[in-house]
Amino acid sequence: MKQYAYYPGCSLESLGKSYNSSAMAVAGALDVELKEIEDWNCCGATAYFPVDELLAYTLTARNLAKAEKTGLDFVAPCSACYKNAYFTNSYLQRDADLAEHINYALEADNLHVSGTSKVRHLIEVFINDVGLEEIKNKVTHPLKGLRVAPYYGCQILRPRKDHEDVENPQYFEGLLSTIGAEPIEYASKTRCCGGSLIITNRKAALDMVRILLLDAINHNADVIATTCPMCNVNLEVYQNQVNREFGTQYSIPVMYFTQLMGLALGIVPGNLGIGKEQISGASMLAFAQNAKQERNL
Amino acid sequence: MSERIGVYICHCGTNIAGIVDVADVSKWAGEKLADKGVVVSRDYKFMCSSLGQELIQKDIKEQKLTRVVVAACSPHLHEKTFRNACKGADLNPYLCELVSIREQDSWVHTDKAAATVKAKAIVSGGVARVIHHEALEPLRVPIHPATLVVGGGIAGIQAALEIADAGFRVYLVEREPSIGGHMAQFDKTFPTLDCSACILTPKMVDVGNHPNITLLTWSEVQKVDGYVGNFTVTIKKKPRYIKTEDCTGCGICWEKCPKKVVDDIFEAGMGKRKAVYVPFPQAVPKYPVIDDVNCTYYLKGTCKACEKFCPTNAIDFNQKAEEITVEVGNIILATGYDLFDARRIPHYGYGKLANVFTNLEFERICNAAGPTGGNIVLRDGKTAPKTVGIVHCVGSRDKNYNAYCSAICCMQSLKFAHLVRERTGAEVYNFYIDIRTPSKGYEEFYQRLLEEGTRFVRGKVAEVTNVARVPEEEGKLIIQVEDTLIGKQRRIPVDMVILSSGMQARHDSKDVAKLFGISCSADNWYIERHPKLDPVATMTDGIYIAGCVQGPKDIPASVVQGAAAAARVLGKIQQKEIALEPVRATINEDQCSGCRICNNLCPFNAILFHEDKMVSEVNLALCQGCGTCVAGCPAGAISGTGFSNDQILSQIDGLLLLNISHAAVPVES
Amino acid sequence: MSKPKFAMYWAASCGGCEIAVLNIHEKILDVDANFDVVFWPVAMDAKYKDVEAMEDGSILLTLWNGGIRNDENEHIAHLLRRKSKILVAFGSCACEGCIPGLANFSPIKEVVDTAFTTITTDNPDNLRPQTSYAMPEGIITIPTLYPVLKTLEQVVDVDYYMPGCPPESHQIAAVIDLVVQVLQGKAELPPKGATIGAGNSTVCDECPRKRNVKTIKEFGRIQLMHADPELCLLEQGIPCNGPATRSGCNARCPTVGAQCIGCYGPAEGVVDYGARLISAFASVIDSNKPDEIDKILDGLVDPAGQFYRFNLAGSLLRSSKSAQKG
Amino acid sequence: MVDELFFSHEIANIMYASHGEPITNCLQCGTCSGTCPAVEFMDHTPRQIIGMIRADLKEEVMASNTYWTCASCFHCTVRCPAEIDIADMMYALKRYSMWKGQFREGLIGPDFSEAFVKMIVNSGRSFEPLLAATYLPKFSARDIIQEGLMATGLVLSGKMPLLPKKIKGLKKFQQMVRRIIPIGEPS
Amino acid sequence: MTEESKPFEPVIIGFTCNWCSYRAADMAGTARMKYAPNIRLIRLMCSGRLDPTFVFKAFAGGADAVLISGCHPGDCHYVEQNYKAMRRFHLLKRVLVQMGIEPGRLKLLWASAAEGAIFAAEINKFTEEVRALGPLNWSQPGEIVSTPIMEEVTA
Repeated sequence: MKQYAYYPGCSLESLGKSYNSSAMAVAGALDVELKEIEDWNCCGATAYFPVDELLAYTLTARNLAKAEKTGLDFVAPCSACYKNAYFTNSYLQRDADLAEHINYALEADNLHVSGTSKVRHLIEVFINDVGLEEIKNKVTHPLKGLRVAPYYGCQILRPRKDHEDVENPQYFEGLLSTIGAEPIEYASKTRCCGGSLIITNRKAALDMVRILLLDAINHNADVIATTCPMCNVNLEVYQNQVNREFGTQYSIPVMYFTQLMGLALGIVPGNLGIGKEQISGASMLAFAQNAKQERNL
Repeated sequence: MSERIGVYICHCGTNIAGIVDVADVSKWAGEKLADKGVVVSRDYKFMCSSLGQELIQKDIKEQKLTRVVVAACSPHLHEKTFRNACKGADLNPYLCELVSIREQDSWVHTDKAAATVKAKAIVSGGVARVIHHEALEPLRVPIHPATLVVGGGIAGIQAALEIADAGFRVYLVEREPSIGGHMAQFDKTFPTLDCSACILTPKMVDVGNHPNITLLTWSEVQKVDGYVGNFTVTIKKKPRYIKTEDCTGCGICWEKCPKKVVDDIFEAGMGKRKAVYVPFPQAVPKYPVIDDVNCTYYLKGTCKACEKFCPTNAIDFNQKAEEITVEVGNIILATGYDLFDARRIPHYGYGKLANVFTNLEFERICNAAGPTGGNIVLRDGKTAPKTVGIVHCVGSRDKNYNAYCSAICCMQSLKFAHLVRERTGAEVYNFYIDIRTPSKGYEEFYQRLLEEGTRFVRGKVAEVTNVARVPEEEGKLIIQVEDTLIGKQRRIPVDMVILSSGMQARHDSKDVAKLFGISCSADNWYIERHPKLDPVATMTDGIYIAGCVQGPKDIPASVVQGAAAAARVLGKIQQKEIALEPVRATINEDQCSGCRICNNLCPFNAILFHEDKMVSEVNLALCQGCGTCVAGCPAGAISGTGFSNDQILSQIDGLLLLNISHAAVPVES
Repeated sequence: MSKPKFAMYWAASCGGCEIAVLNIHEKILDVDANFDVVFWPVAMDAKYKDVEAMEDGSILLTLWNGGIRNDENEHIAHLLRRKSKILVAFGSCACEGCIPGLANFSPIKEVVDTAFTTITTDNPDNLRPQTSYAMPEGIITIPTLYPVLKTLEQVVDVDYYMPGCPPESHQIAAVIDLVVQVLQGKAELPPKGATIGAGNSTVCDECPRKRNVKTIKEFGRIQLMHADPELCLLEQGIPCNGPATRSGCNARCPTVGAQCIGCYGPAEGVVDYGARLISAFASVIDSNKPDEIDKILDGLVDPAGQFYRFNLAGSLLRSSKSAQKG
Repeated sequence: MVDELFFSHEIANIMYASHGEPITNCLQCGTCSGTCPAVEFMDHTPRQIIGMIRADLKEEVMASNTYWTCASCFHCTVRCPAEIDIADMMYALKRYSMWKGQFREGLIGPDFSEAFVKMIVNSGRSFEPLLAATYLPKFSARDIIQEGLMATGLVLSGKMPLLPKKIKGLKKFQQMVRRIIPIGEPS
Repeated sequence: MTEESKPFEPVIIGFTCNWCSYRAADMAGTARMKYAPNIRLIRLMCSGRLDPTFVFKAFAGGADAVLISGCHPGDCHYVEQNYKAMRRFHLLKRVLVQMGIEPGRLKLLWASAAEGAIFAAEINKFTEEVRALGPLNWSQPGEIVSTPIMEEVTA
């Protein structure tokens, strides 16, 4: 049983509840234990840096410090949290001066951070640690013929040149084919959804959402799969507003990759938080069902 | 016997005297270093001037000097000058030491007191060192009159012809089946727009027919031994499976060959060739090559169509690779460049979006002999584009890929723009960061393009996409870019995109550099001896570079370098023999215990071990004088002329002003 | 006519040199036959004042073994220099400091403390020797230790050097033969400052082991590995000082399967013994990657000790910083 | 004596932990602005902002909405041929303008950030509804209704909790924060 | 200026190779870049000529620090000899530490002929680092090693 220091992040307690439940369910099904970091705090998304950089790093560092204690990898399901943690961690390793400042502050909470724990995104844990082979073996309801637009979003990838191809990654596609779905190739998969602007610059954000929906729909996707609660909310909840703003009639379901995995693994929709979405993912269930029938025949 | 040393401090106008108190230094040397053997110490405005040199020569004669120390500029500038001065006064030139108090002192320091002290230290170091100098004679080695030219592109061709015409043997080695290089693939050449083939082919033919040129195509250099004037080069001739002595190049074999193969090399993947082929009709030599990776006979064991139809039985399926060795005195490397792989920039869509082309692909499209017979059409092979976008600086001037400017892309892109307009009348957009047209007639060409109405958008293209946001973008390639001159992001729909991929060093340039013992820059271009004053020589005597192997450049520049390298080589050949710095290592046989530590310290294989006597020995001809073995010998049995332990250890003492009596130090107040 | 005078003195050293001299068996008789032994504390009773009473330069040959550790050593060194025509630095201690010289790694206090406090010493009251002590009979003194040990040539002018810890008996015999022949006018003395009783090359010259071009992937300790009995030890990663150590011992240690530890000191003309080994060993390390190189070097425990076991006092640096501070 | 700092230096100074190249390396090639997904909502393109900073046009930069329109997606940073961390620079500009208290009227960003941080400092966690107070006033009536409808939708679907959470070790947490900046005194 | 207030001026011996680092120094000169006057250069043909003896000699002779410089790895004029210098440097450093000489007093610097600016900057950096370490004055009890050279002109 693989164990990880799990950092859900604030959104997974509110807007991203279904992400959290589906993540937990899927992890369980794959013998992955996500041990929630005790008494974690908000990582600050993108709203701290404008105020104080050092504070921003420190807040993330507090969570990292707690993870380091456990000696487990730090795993975040939210791309924004993940990016903050990833940067903070790598800067901690490179910049002794920064580390010193941060640790001075952390002393107040009897904590110390050294940047030793690995920071990882949930999807990458499933793909690399569990492995596609293993997942394939556990799939009971392959989502045959379901055309999924894998939406990476920006925060999960950037700006790490040392890592996988940031302009044209492929691992999400790999995961989707593993669960029997049909990933579509579309250019906007790493384009920003405007999550951080949705409050502060509504117009801009809606336009960015529009372009993503348009690209996905032009490639006749049945559903958009996301790896981040921010993206998910932006793409789903704001579809109406996009339609009103630009006179479009978009209505495409948006699901967390964990929800699709869950279905393929035969987990009951309820445990995946399916049914709570604004744009019904019922069609997904249908696919899972068909798959099941086919098997039974 | 103690030496009689003359010390000469140069003012170099105010260059040195402005910071260093030269008078004080020379006075100090005269007093404090007297016990080291200093008998004269002078300072003078310009030591390197004829008067300055005469001053030294006079002292050598009258004061019976046995050693000379000049404190002036860097040895790299005037060491020879002062050595010759000594020689002129019948003092062995190697008994002179030039120490730098300009580059290493007055030019880099501001504190006069400190600079003066440092000058004293440097002089005292020089004095301490020069005592241990020995009279040396430069090594003289004969130069073999033949030359090896590696690479049959335009630079190599030019170099080969120059030398051959002067009446000396040239071995021209080319990796591909034919010479011609990249230039043979081009259609027109900027800015004059004359046809590339028309000007190149005659030169290729000359090479093919030249009595002094031994042409070795489909061959690669395996090994290089020896040193300037006396290289022994091992060359591997890959099997052509053609008896070249019988082949007439009639072409029946490739007519009859049933196997079509995509030509990635010459046609840049745009066209096909047969399994037995000549890369292009004007190929030199005219003999084809059988491509044993794709030939049906080698795959299935049957076919041999070529053999059946060959009128002169020139096909030989059993031919094997052979190795030949040649003796040459000098080597010219003209191995050219590789094209930057546009796939590395996924957001430019090359390889994913059909109608995104590379510059080399486009050259082939334009070429009347090319896959489309010179019709500028889209990937489908028929549709002519109505709008074309040309993207500059692809992979160039970009720290994510190649930080340098590829020099030719601007003019090449302008050329493309002109050809497109001329032949299709299409709308053409050039997307550039800066237009660079520095050579003769280039700026005029740019003006001409502006007059022709080509559109120029200043901005590095952000991405090429097919995601349409508005109806007019449907089915087009959209080029997204900031038009920096108006400060707006623009999305420009086009039918065809041409990527001006930059040049980069050959993928194997590092290995080749190692093979020939020269050095590469960080970008793997070969380093010239001096960027301005010695652009075609390398740090390794007898090895020269020409063309793009030294860095991105256009055809005229490559030709110039080819000719320049040839001139340098001819100069060397005329000298018949060359003098080498007598900085060499020698092993004292009595002290050598044959422990063999030194044996693999020498990259030039100059150290040989005699099993019988159980001692190692240095081959003076191969030794380059780096001194690594001298420093490495545990028994201290290896000594190095010019940089002996005594010389350096004494110089350290000198620099640290050791054993200089306190009392006598002049106290100024 | 009276026989030429011979002296031998034992300064800071273990006494092995004295034994080595006796080890030349019947040759010792030649000494007696040809020399009048005037001063040899270990062999006969003699007093400093007797020596002081002698005429300057009246002793023909003095073999001095041991380094200069205290003021008594130095005093006698000057005394014997004055009285002797030929002063020979005899054995590694006198030539280059040898094992006593290893104390130059540590402050003198540390050295004394180690000597008087560690468990091997029974010193319940934790006493320290006093250089002078008043007793009813009067004040008694013992020599004062110097902060660092010096070699003989660092305090007086030396005529010849005879390396080895101790010098090989056959070499001693050879030297005695030579001197005797000189006395009989049958031979010439070597030039002043020469090293006698040893070869010009290094141990490898006399070592029977097979050797190839060297590359070292890993250093190991001989006791922890099964060394090939035929092959050069260094090639097997065993830090053998042979390549840098003066020949003359018939490669005693490598021949019997132990690595050379360098008692014969540097070869002819070498300025710093350790530097030669540092340079040689490092040069043949088989890596160009800094971290990999460091990993390989980790196999060399205590490099300074490895390279300067016999030569520290005679090296360019002579002693560690802490030792100089005293 | 200390030379008076140029604006460009000030910005460089507050890009504390950024490991990108300094903006003096900018080629003005426009890759950033060609890439930026929000550029059409900016007064000046990112490239222009860099140019303006280098020209020390402080007032103009402060008055621009560009950096408040940055979505922090870092695509510019990824593509910049001069390896300048442009997204980080945008953060730096935000900080600078917050610090100087000079930014364009009617922007939501500054208040939002401030409020966000206050909230975190007070509870250790973020909680959307609380934030609404900071930006709704700046919304048009139409937007406010929108927002209301959406919020209720979210609450009904159980996606949005009604009460904020607090972390347990809040005291120490706040001490920690105060060791860095004296803002957001616990209420 | 009184003795006390006078800052410690380290003496640094620098070894350069003929092809890269010495030319870098030349370039720093021709470009009139300024750096600390504390370093005194010795030109070797190659960093591979660097014999540890030279380094010991310099320290024993009163140098406060030693700089070893050569071509960048892979750019050696003699193909690969600078790697040998690197290997020696690593072992030498270990020995110096055992002798009580701070590792900061020995520096290995790669500089190409084009890197005059880097060369100058590194020398300044090194000089300051050594200044911070203070004088080494490596002397055997009872013997004067180095002449106090600053006095000569300033006294």
